[in-house]
Amino acid sequence: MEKIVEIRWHGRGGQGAKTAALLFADCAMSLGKYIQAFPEYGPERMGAPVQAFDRLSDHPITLHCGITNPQIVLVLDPTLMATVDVTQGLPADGSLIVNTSKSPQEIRKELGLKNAKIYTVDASAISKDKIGRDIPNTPMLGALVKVSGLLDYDQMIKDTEVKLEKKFAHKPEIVKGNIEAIKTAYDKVKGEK
Amino acid sequence: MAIKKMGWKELMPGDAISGGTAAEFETGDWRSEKPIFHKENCINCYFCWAYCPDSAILLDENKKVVGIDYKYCKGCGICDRECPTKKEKRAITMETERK
Amino acid sequence: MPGLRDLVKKSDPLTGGHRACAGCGAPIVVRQVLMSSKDPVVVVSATGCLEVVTTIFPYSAWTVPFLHNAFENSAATCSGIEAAYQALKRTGKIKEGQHINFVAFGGDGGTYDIGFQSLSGAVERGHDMLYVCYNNEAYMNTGIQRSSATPKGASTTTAPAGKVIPGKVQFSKNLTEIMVAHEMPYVAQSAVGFWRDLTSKAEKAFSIRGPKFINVLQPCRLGWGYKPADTAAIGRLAADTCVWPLYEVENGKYKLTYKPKEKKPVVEFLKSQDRFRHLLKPGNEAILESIQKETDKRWEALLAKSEG
Amino acid sequence: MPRIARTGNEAMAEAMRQINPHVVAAYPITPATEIVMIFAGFVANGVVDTQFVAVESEHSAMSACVGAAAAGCRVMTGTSSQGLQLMSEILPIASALALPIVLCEVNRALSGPINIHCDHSDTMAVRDFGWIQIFAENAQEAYDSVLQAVVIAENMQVRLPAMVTTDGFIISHCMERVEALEDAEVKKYVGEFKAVNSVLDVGKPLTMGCLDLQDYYFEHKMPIVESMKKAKDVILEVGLDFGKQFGREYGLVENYKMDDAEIAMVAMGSTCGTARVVVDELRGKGVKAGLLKVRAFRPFPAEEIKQSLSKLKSVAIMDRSDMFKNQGGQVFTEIRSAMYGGANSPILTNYIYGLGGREISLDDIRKIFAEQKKNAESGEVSQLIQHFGVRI
Repeated sequence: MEKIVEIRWHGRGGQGAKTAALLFADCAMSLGKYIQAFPEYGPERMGAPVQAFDRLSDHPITLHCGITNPQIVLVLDPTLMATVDVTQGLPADGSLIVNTSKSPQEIRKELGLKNAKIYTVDASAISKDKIGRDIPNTPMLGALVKVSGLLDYDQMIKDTEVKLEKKFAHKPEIVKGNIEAIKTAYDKVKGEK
Repeated sequence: MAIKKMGWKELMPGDAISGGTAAEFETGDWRSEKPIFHKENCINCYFCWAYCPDSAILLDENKKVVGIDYKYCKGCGICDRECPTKKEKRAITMETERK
Repeated sequence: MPGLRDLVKKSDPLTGGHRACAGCGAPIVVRQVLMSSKDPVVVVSATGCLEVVTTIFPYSAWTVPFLHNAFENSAATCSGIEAAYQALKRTGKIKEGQHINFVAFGGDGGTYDIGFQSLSGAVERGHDMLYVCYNNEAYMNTGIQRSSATPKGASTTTAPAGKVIPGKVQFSKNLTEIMVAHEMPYVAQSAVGFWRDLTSKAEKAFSIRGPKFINVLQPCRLGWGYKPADTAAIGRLAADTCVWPLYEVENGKYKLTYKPKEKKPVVEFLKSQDRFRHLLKPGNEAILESIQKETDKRWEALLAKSEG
Repeated sequence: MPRIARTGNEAMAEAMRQINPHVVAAYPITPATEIVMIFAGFVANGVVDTQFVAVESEHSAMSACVGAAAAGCRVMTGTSSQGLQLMSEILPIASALALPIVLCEVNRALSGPINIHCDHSDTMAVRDFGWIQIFAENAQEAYDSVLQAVVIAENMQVRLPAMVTTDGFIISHCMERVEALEDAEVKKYVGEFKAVNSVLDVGKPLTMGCLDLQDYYFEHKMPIVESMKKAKDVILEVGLDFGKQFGREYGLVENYKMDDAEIAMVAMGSTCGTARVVVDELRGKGVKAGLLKVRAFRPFPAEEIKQSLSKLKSVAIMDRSDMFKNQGGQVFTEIRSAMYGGANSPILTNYIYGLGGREISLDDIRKIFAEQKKNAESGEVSQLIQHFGVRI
């Protein structure tokens, strides 16, 4: 990885876009990357559209300006796409990953998007199935690792497991559910043929 | 009192000073009225001592009232006012300060 | 209960040589309160008369550790010292059992008004400290401006008795009751002129852990306008007319600590001081009546609580 | 050394945990709230010995800090913006009492209008109160500088309070890679607190905070003057020593590609990181560009700055706050004053930028450098002071 990879997460306040951005960066750092993760801050409360960002690089990152042209955009809540231009600043060779049961082709049609790569994964369904609740941000991490190829999958799983075990020491079922959700999303995320 | 003013290098660090240095400062010249202590009439009730704002009631080593500390006494007259002794046998009386 | 025979054996927390007015009540309050402590004391004072007259560099009248920070923060500053004491005790720098009493002084300006938030906060946090308000019912340090402790009708430089407005229009804020509402372990009111009352209350306060508050009426010969010799006597008159009842509230239980043999009319108190002189002129009967009425109301309410 | 992912706030709180101060008195305020929150968690979980005083205002926070520090304790707090202003009455009292309180400050715009985002107006407003001020560029520097601030402030030659600042949200809420020290290393590095005066010393009663009349106030201000002079050397020594011990060296300023530079930018805080990228770009194109980062704003490193800038042709001085005096911002004013009387002075221009968190992008910085290049070539000042990026 020569340069800096920039990522943008779209979600609604309370959905965990910030947490996902932090989790991903934390994991990337454990795997040797230089990272930045930061949310967009405003007076918004639960439910409002929010964004969070990641920067990853093999070299120290010094710049501290905002991210306007992310290579990867993740959408935690597909209903956002009706009101928020999630593709803003997305370059022609960028990637869009959407949490939805729909196919990438359907999303492309909905967005009227000419270029960029589109991927979909039903992270909410996976989350409900594996974790028991609709918290799509963890499975989306699996999809992101698959699509971006930025991190080594096995190492990423191992690292996340260690971190979750630390956080949920007395709730092993949560750790297991989350890891399975990440793995499932990794396997199931699909792009256009 | 002509005390030499300290230079800044002579000051204690941090705007601090040892406690109790005001004892060196005399406020006796504030008086226009002067309390006179009459030991023979004193019943050692300590009311004068309790109400003196200027810690100017002198006690001996046996903690008996022995007089007024004119170095500090500002002549407010509280000691006289609070002294419970009878009119004809006052332990403290006030008179005009003679300069 | 300490008698004066015991207190005279103690070392004096204040030396002479301070620059308070002749007949000032504040040093009387300080000496009586601090000498009631069995343990060492550390003192904080708000900016105000007391601090100004006792610490004119390089002359400090304090023979106990003393810190002045600013006007409105003596309670917060004292809570910082108390926190430091707890921290040093925890880390073994101060030995267990080496008790220190922390005392914050503030005038009515530094307590009722600008320092009220700091006081309320420190009390709510439960610091082990005694806060003593030496209440002379106006901002005396800056030249007798009204405070929320100033009684109705009193003439001050920011609520002067004029042709249209006869001095302060409002009754004083009942801070003691506000402190009671903090549900703190000990709240009391005392006055200069009652040495036994004040020293007993201070001694009791020092025996209790947690926040304590004593509101001491401190006649000010300059701001109130009377002969300096009368400082203690005027404090007693305030209690005898019930404009300033002496009582304590221990864990919510009210106790009257002084009941005048004969409740004197308020006008006796008012006519003893220049600040009320204008009220005694014809035409101000209604104000006098309203002051008497309010005094009676507060007194009756206090009696009811004390008996109940 | 543990490598951790931390936001600026988390990094500061982590440093505070490892320092394990005797007393922390603090009040929450965006964007510094997390520092207080995280630290309260350390207290609740018993991982620090600190007596935590959750006061009812910043005014009381600094008041309690002064009380605790006067009682001979190592004391810390954190705040931002309005909170720092509410403390401001007590800040010069802390320095006059020579209390080495360390404050974690998150730079945020001052009201009004109310705004929670970054600029330097809050920290600048309290610049003349006898506090050491260190601006951190990122989370790593925030962490390292908080540790160093304790050592600098408590140095017997200095004995002044110190604040370490990060840029609100940009650093305070940005998670980055931080190389932390081991707890034991920090404990050893900051050492035992040595009190000079203590109001808890009942055997040696001191009076602190006296009233000074015309005959002593001036004398009581001189120790601050002297301490600030010494603080310059101490900040340097501590920064060098930190580098020797832990591999990351710090100074009063940082010269980035300044040796042969012809044009440069002077900035503080997070903007420096963004400017580095542009300097690298320009260097790649053969433009002799550099960056001078001012790390310590108080004491002000006038000599060091003069030395760095005197050979240049044109310099952009970045101010993330305005003084509203029609003569530029604080950094500009200081540097212009520092350059006065020098044989060679470059063209100095002032950019007041980024107020209320207004973004400063790579393109913005490219544009500013382009203007410097033009100034350098023409030898003329295009615009002395500009409010950069503001809409008309």
